[in-house]
Amino acid sequence: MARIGVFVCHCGSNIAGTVNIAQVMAAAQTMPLVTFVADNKYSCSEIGQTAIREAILKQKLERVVIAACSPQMHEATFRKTVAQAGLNPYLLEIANIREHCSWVHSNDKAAATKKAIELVKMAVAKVARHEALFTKEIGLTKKALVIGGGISGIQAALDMANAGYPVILVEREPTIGGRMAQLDKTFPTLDCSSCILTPKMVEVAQHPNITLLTYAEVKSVRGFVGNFEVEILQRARKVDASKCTSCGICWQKCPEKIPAEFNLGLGPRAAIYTPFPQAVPNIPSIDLAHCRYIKYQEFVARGEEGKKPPQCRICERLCPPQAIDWEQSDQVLVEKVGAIVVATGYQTFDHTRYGEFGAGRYPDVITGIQLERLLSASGPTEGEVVRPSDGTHPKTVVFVSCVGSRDERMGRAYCSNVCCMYMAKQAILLKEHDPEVQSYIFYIDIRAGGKGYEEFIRRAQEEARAIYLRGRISHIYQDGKKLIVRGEDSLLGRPVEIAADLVVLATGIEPSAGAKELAQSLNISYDAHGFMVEAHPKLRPVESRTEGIFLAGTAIAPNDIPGCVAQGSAAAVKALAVLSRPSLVSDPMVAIVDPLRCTGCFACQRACAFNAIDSQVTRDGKTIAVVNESLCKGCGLCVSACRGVAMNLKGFSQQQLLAEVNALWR
Amino acid sequence: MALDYQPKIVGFLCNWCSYAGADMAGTSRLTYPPNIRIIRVPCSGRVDATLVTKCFQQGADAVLVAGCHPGECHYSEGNYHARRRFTVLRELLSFLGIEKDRLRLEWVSAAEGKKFSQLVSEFSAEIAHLGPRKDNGKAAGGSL
Amino acid sequence: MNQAIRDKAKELLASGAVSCVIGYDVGSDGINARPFFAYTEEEADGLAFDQTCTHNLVKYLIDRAGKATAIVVKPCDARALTVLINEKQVKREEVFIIGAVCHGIIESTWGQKGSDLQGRCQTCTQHTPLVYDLLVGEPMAEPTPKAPLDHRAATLANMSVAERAAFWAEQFQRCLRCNACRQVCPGCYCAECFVDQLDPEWVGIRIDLPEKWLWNTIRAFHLAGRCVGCDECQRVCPVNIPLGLLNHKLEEEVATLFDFRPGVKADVPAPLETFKKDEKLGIGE
Amino acid sequence: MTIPDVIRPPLSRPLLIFIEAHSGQPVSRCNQCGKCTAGCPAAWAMDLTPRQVMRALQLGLDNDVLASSAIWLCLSCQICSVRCPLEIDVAKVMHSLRHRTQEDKTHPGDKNIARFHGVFRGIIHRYGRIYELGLAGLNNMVSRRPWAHLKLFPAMLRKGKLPMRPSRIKATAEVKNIFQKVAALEERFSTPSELTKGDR
Amino acid sequence: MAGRTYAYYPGCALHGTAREYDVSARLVCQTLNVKLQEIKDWSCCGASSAASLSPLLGIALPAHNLKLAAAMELPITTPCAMCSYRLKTAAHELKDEATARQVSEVLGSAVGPEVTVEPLLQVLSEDLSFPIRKPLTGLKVACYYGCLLVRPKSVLQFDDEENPQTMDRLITALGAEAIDWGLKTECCGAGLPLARPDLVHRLAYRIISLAQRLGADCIATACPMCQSNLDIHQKEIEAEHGEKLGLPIFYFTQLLGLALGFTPRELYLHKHLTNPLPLLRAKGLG
Repeated sequence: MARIGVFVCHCGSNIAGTVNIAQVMAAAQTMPLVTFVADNKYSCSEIGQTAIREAILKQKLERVVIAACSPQMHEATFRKTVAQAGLNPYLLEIANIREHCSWVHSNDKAAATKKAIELVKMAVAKVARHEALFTKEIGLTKKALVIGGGISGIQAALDMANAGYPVILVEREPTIGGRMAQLDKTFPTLDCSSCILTPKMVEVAQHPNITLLTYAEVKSVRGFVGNFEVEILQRARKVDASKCTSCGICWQKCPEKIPAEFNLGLGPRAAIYTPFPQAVPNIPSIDLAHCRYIKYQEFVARGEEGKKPPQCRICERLCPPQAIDWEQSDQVLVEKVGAIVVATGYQTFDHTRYGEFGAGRYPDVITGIQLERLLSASGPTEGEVVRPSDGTHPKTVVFVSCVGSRDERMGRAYCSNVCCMYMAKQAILLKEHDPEVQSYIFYIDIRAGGKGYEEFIRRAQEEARAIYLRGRISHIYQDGKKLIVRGEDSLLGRPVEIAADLVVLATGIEPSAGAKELAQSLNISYDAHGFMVEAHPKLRPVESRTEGIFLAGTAIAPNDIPGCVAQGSAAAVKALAVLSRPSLVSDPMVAIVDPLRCTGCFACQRACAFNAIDSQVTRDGKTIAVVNESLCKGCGLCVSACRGVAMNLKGFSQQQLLAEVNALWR
Repeated sequence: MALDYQPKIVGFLCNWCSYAGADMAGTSRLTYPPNIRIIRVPCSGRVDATLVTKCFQQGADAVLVAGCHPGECHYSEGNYHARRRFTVLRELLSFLGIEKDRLRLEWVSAAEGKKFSQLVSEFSAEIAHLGPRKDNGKAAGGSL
Repeated sequence: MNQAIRDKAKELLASGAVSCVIGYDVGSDGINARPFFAYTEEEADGLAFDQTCTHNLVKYLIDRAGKATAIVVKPCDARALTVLINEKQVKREEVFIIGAVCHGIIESTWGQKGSDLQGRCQTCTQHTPLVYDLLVGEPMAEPTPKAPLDHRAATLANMSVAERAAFWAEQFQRCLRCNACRQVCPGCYCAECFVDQLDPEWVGIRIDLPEKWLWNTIRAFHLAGRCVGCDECQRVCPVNIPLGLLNHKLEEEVATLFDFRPGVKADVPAPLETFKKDEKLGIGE
Repeated sequence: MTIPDVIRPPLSRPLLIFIEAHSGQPVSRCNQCGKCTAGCPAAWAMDLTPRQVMRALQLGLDNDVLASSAIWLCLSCQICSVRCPLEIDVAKVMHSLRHRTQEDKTHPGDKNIARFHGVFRGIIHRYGRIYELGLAGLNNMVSRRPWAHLKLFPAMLRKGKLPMRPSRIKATAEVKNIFQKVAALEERFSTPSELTKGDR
Repeated sequence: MAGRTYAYYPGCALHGTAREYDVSARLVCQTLNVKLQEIKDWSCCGASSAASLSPLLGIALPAHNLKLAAAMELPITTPCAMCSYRLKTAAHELKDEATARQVSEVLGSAVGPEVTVEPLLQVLSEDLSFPIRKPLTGLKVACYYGCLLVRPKSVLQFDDEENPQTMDRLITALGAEAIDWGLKTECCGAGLPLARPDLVHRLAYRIISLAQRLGADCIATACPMCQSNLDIHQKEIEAEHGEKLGLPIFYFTQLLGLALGFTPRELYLHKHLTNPLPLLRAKGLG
């Protein structure tokens, strides 16, 4: 019979402050098969681990229960500990008496102690049914996929490519660059955004290790760490990239003009276009929804009566290298990669949901990003800040913070992190553009926690003479040419009204459209807002809970450029740690078939989402199920589908779970 | 019903969402009644109907199965299977004389520590209110 | 009808298309039918079909895997056969199905022929088999569905939880753990039934109520979405536990929740082997 | 006028607890963003702005709150409630505070407005409907400003906007009965506000 | 709308300061075949005063009238925004069991929350194909809703809280132009002109002057308090601000009546303190 050792952790006072350790130890002594009980001040400390190792050797322990914090915290640590003492690492069970006990029952010590004893009892009963499990080595594809070509994705791709690994960078838009490409300057240094971004974009395009797929989307992901299979939809540009010389004649001559998304509708673009002059790649795309020839084709295809729309095809006729290719169609590419970095970025909150700010019907109420485009020398006004309504220069500008942030009514309880800083930046830039501008910044709290940030706010206040008013805006309405902005100066406790020429809404950050759907196909978790969830908010901030998939940038949470770049590099390092291994170790906690019990009904196969159940014919001619261990992810769905318990899950076997249930009543 | 009646609830929590959600409740020091005993499983879909029925046979006052929200299962589909399985099992148990409310399937994400603690508090109160099992605790009469 | 069965059986045996025809002959009391295996043309003359053919024979096919067999099935048996085919216990191509139009089975005892139809047959809506290679008898129009005859179903539904618990305690208390219900059930073909397993030991060996309760509960659950309602389990129960009540309850739930009737369609997964993403089941919402 | 003392927040905050329970509104959640006050049409006339009322409640300055004109100047226009980013129904809090002053009687309320409401209620009690000329006259008398609004009266009378006689209803007894029963119910429960969750 | 019958609850003001609202409402309803059956012996809804002093009284008074209407088995309509607000709020509060129990104790019998209450503006906007005889061409109208018609949407379920459109659409259908402006649902001071005229004057001034600056010829209202605050007090406001306003304040029913061909006198337009007749004459509508 197995000799079981039980180690009860005090975790300082985290556990011992609530749970009576002595009572737990005394109870453990009486549990079946337990031959040794000890306590530890901190089991996870080196001293604690050494004590466990020594006890295993001295007491000839064959199985170990550690009653401590959640297995999510230290199961991996303690598996190593017992392995160092010569035990199979899977002959360990953790009783979670901290997160599930002492921390949640601090108000009732007796009940907490009683519960801790039962949790240990369950763990002892379970560990008695543990079996030694052994890992296997599997191969991997030494190539990475980066989803999203904003600054985070660019950084991750460059870091991995520079480390010598091939990278596929997939971007949904026709160009990489992301949101950063839309910004004029960056805080707190006031570097020109495109001046620091463009060289990186070009480096991506020219890097021999990077395959850049723009105007493309990840459709599905299958497989597991080291061996992902990705389907990528490459949308048709209708322009042959191998012929195009980016001369620009097509987009200059295209007669169809529509509001440019890149400029948030503040200027026009053609139906064949590159989003901005420094786009990478600088190959234009034909916007199918607006191209006249495409509309003509659709009209003809519908076989409608009436006057046919013009055929146009001006771009095709004028293109010197004849790069327009109407036959080009969407293509699905299949790629194998070993690691994935998700950097899908953000979009800004739709401020038209605020009726009290005019719901979008006042032209001179604009968003922060729109002001960036007005400030930018490459923007629609070539850097001249003018009112969209009448083209005049605004003198009184009001900034409204927290539009779609810290607002539970809008379902956005969180702070968007960057708005305080970009409002200060824009106030400074406005003053630089026109010394007569007076900025008023309505804020709730000024959040300026970064390096040099607080100083930057002072610069806005002192140099740019921005007036900061503490209070949220309640109402904006048009009074002739002026916009009346009603707020409270909550420091004086009096209502404030400002007649503004321009109102800038600091719209908050939310995950890009489609991020949730992508997360679903990647099988990674996301929160209620659609931000990706980290494996651990503090200790594993750029890993998803799915092995081999890493996260960077505003896909995780609102963040500023230095934060995104750091995360891009961090995610790259984490991915490189996978790619640089000679082989991967498989998780041994997978399903297993008992061939004597299997009747070959294949309920398991019908339930399995991973195609991990194959069939095999036994020597006596029976067809039964068999588990493909490299595809099995260990969910155990097949186990519950099997009425005859022919299917079992190593590590969470029917015997183990039943032992836990039974222990509760023994 | 005695005032000190303390129901015993078995909770099967999926490792990826709900178990982590329960951890989050702990990390956030959100207290809840000590009636629940948590069993870690990889997925709510792993929870066998026999295992749950066994809990009731042994005398559990209630069973909670918690997994990732629909669409967020770490294994894509396990929670959908759990949803069907426990819908049917609940009907069967109710037909056999165990109130439907005693078997709950809930979705708790890794971030929903608060939801978990509220859930356990509510569930414990609800079961305490329901009182001991009508079949005298041990399934269908225990020592009959 | 008998002649049609015999002729076909002989033809199949003679040609070597099958090596055995499973059907019924007249039992030793000269009244009630019993299962009959015809291996030769001569034996095929003993085949008969009448309103005493209560047995569901399809379970015999599992042991004849790999050997071509013909079988006589009633409409309910045919549905059970479809379940077995879906669950890969029987290969369709190995079976020649002689489907018999059934006017209901008569409640009778040994040596004595009764006059009333069995309960399940009184509310039956499937008198013609859904699957067959040869149909014997004249197909008939199906009646509109009727509520189950066993009034206890309705009574139970209206009872309080405590009353239901008491009712079933009284029923299960009688269980002898003889497993006859399992042996006769076409859906119970596990190599080692969970109740017999020692590792894991789901059900203890004590013959007391909790163990009987667990066995009967899980037996019913394992048949959810698979049971075709042939009621053979109830017929063979030596202590008259109304197992049909449990089975029908689940049959009804599966029909309302998932719009599913077991054994009606080939090549579809049982409802508990599949799911729909957006279904609302009133749980986990 | 007394010189304001330093704030010494009390350890118990009975009014906060009462108002949160009575109005069902999480006053403690308020993070003082000021949006309520920013949109409030009457904030400029208040001694404490709506935001400050919430703050004083949070700090336990119960007397300041109950004595403030804000709770009577609130027009119940609901702008604060529908725009509050934390979804606190501020107008409901104001209502609850008004009810509170009616119960503990130590704070009679804003002399003009509370009296006006009282006169208004009296007229309904008497006639079943509002008798505007009577309301105006009575209000002037009660508020000891007999000549208030006098300039308006001639024009309004000329336009027939102020009928000389009240529009009486037959079932005045029924209306009186409602008043009586409400009063009786309020008597029965020591704190009338617990009768209903408060008015929106 | 057309052909339907409503239990009509005019409210106290329509028997007093707002006679012209009652008269014009009845005239247009008759023309548009909306049948109004006045609730017999209706009593005051308590306005904000009853609710301010006693929450239970604030529900019981309107609930009494809901009961009267329920007996008629008709949906209620009322021109007055305050009355519709109080009636709808009471019906909403009656969904709460405890409240319903107390109210039924007060009233002697139960009142269900299921009585529907529709402000007259809603009733008359259901079908905008009016038989117009005199289009209000050239008239620029600022539609002013006030607070009680739209807030809170969770209870009233009527129109957008910030930028309602119901009256704008109705006014546009009459051939007039409805201006876009930002104070449609700003509060005018409600029932406080007697208690705090200073406050009401200031709020009313903001509203009237903005409408005028944005080019409105007049303001249309759907509430007797809004109308009287903006109209009756306009002279005093002018005096206080030393500024001539002279902006006529109509009930929307009066503008509808004009378009349907009624004369200003039939619509009691002479009852207004800010004389609208010069404007109507200037626009060829008088």
